[in-house]
Amino acid sequence: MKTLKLAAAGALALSAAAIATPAQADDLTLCWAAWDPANALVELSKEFEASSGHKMSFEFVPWPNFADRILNELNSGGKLCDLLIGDSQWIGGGAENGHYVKLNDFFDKENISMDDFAEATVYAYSTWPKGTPNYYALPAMGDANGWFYRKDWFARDDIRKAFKEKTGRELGEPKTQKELLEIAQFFQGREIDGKTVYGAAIFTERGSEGITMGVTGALYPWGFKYENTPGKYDMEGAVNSPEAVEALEFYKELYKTATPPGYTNAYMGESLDAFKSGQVAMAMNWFAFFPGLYADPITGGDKIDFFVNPPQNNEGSTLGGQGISVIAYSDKQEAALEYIKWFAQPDVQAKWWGLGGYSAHNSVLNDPGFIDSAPFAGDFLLAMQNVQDFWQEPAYAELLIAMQKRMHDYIVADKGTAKEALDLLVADWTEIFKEEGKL
Amino acid sequence: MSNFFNGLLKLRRGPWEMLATVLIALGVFMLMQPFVLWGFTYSFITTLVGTVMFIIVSHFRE
Amino acid sequence: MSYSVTESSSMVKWVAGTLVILYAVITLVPLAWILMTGLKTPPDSISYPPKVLFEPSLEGYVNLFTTRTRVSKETLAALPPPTNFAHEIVRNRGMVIVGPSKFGQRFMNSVIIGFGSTFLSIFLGTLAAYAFSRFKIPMADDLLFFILSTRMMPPIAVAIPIFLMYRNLGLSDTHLGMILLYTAVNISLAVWLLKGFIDEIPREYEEAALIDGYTRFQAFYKVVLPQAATGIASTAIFCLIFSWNEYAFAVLLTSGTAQTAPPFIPTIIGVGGLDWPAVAAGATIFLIPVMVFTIMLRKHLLRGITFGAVRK
Amino acid sequence: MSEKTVDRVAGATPVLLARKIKGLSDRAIAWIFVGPTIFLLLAVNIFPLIWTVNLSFTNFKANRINRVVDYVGFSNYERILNDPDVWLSMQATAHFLFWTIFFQVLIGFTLAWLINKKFKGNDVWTTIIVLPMMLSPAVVGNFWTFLYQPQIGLFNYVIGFLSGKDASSFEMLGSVDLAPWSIVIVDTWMWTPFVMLICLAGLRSIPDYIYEAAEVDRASKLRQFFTITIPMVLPFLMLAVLFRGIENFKMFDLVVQLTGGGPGSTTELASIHLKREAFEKWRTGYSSAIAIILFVTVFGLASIYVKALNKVKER
Repeated sequence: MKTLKLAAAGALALSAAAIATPAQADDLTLCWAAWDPANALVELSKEFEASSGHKMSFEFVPWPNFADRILNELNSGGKLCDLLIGDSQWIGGGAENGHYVKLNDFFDKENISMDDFAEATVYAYSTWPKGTPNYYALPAMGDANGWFYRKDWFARDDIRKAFKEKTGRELGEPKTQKELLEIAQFFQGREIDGKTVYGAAIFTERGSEGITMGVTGALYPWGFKYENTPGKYDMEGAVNSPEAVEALEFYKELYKTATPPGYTNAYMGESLDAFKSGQVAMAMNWFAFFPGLYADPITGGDKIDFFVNPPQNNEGSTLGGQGISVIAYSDKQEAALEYIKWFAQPDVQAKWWGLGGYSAHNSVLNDPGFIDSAPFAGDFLLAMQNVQDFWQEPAYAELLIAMQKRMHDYIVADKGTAKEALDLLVADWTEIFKEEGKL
Repeated sequence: MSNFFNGLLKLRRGPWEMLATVLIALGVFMLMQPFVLWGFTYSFITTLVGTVMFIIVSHFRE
Repeated sequence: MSYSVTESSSMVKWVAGTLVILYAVITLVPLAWILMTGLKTPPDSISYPPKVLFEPSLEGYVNLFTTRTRVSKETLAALPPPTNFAHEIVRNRGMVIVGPSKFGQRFMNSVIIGFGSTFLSIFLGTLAAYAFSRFKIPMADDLLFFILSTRMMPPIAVAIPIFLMYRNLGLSDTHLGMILLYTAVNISLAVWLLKGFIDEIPREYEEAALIDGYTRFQAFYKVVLPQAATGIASTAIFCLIFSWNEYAFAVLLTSGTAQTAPPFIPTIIGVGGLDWPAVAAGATIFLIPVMVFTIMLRKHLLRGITFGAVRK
Repeated sequence: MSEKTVDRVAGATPVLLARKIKGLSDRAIAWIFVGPTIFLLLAVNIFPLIWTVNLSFTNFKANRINRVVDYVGFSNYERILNDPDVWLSMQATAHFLFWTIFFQVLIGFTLAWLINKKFKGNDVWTTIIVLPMMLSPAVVGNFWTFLYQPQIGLFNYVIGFLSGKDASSFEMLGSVDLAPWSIVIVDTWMWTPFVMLICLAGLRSIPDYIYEAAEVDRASKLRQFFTITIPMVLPFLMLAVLFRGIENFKMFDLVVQLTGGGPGSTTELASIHLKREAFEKWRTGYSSAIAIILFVTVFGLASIYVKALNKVKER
């Protein structure tokens, strides 16, 4: 009898212990895209594993499939990810459909202030509805689309001379989009060291978001706006403005006259490949890749330099980057929040930047040594001052697919004119917002 | 040919199945032809009628 | 000397043989290229003109099974000497192995889901086929057509409600969910094929057994099953190949835990862009079992692809 | 039947089971055997299908669980059947269907006819030719994108070598004119063996005596080919064409891996369009209606297919 009681008490105590100990070791899964910064995060997270006792697992999905697979996972209520570093545009859907845990109370409790993070990143990665103090993510990775070029080629006397003869200008980092085109066209088909090289590697990918991210790099500097009045969804005359048409025609010309052959479906990977294999003089890509590019043994070091997306009518860069969110379907939210708390610490953020991640923490960005800490650090700060993002609406996926189709149809598949493409886009978007009940 | 109509009248399987098959084929053609949008619009109903007809008439006597 | 009008002259045979062999060789080139690319180094794999002769390397296979990270020259120099060839290959690229890749897990998923669904479809399919073959079932033809028609459904069309259903039942991204789904798709083939095989077993055997006092069940598993063993085996291989190769459901209904290899292999990435030797290595490992099965099945191939309608 | 044997057998089976089984009529056994299969198909195929029909009349979106769902009648169908984008995807499907079937029948039949000359070792080569069709379309399709690379791909190199053009002067997957053909080439490579096998079965089903009789009548070889070979193989060919038609009408994996529907929307086949609507735009109601349209079409073709199957079976 006594033993039975004892056993019962023991069982009770055991179950109580299981419930009452929040500090039990969990196995957390963090989902992100498979790219250089993700590897840096694995490295960084080892410290968290050591200090908290939780074990970190990672699910990194290649970029072309990232949105497809993770959004599918979220929409099916899956429990694969406890933490997600989700793309900036997903925040609307993540918040409204209840995929992400709202973090306000947690931030208040743990004294994490959003004022400690760069304003543009908080706006873009954390808030929904846009600009309100409702936070669904912590800025994890600041990013924008920028450019890099072959500094060694730009410095060669024979090339400089030929450029001067052709254009009457000195060869250097382009100050406007049109200069960029001119330089790209100059390099297109040129023989350098017995190899034919091409102008620029740009984004033309059809399947996910590639061509949209590329073409907005031209649209924003021309003054493209999504709406005439912010929040009104009145796109007629904004999306298809004469400036937008000009920018689109510009991007098509860049694609047709200054990219390597077979460059019909290229995104980050292809751009990196083209540059690293010495095929192109310039390339666009996300700042996230710049540490890796700079470290490249063949085309990195003193052979490479970086510049921010050149202005035309005004400054403007396409926003990349992500915030880190806790998934509402996870059973291990407590542990996941612990991770975010740890990640938000200034010294962890400093290490994050050191390992090749782009911290959005003011203590890192405002550090006097920041600009000199990497050859692209200054450009990064500059870019982040004038970033714009695509729609972050819950219907973002539909909006994006429509844009992908219209842009690829016009730029790569030669269908219709720039004006027609943008008109069709306005029609597509209007229909989507009507379905959403926002128009 | 008169055999065909005779078969139709007497609810025999052969000719009716033939008719349903033709309807389905026509519907599929209308669905995918590049000539008139009108054909595309009415393709589904044609295929549907053909398919339903096929299911029914396959129970007729030989 | 006997003369036959259907026997061709040796000249005709020679020409026909040459043409067929020529086609076979051309058709094999892409497959051979997969095999070869798996054994190239990444720079060799993307060289122009394409390299036919090259120094074989296991880098693709090493990359397939590991995740690696780039480290600085100093760190690399400070490391102890590599313990095996894999470490050596990776270090020569200025990287170190940090762990296994997801490929092993995805491959195991393919095995689990493939064999699980095959077993289930054969089990259910044999029972149903036996019943259709031996008993009078009302509207048997309609039922058989219904069973076959489920096989014809476009997977994407079915995937929408299944996605919703699985979400509600908590079956998304689970092995059980995928096994049930593949079983449902395979069972039509299993029933049709097995019915054909069982039809060929003379009824007299069972009738004799029944007279001997066997029950129906006993007659079924002691007499019919052994006779149908070859048919069941080849049907099983057909079911396995289908689940093995299936892509649409896998890509739409799974994301991590239960994802099979076909959606995974095309996403193996290297330093930038696709790591072609690793992709080819994965493809090789994945395709070879099916090639072996195809050769084993060659006598039943036609039967399998026509739902048992064409025997020869 | 002597009572002894029954007892003996009953003794050999567990008592409860034996009692149950003895009491079962053949009819009951039949239903027990067929039941699980029918149940599984009802649960995983028919129930979802009915659900799809229901969804196709709504404006439901699977990624917006909190939103109110309205019944919208036939308006999804109306929109689809008047949407030029859907129509274009159907035309892309038609192009793919027509040319794949054309080449596969042409090459497949020729191969079967050659193999039927029964040269030495023909069965070994037949097995080798069959290999591509048994492999995973997604994995193989993905690898073909490598072969089609303009600068490094084997396909471009070989074509460039044979035609004397620069290998990087054309882009199979990237150019609007060539992309529809690039998917036709891969599908033909993969599935010609299928048509070949079925044609071969057809050719082998022709009894020798028919040719012998024709020989007696002094019919020429050419005449024999058109009056005996072709008509006798035709039912088999029909079977192959219908089956390839159904399969390619719902083609997804191979083409998704090859072109992903691009460039622009030139190779966006019906299934790919459906996948975009359903799993990228998450318009569940609207895409359910597309699914039903595709399903009815396939179902109609399948009915004809089964009829053809039975006809061939009778041979």
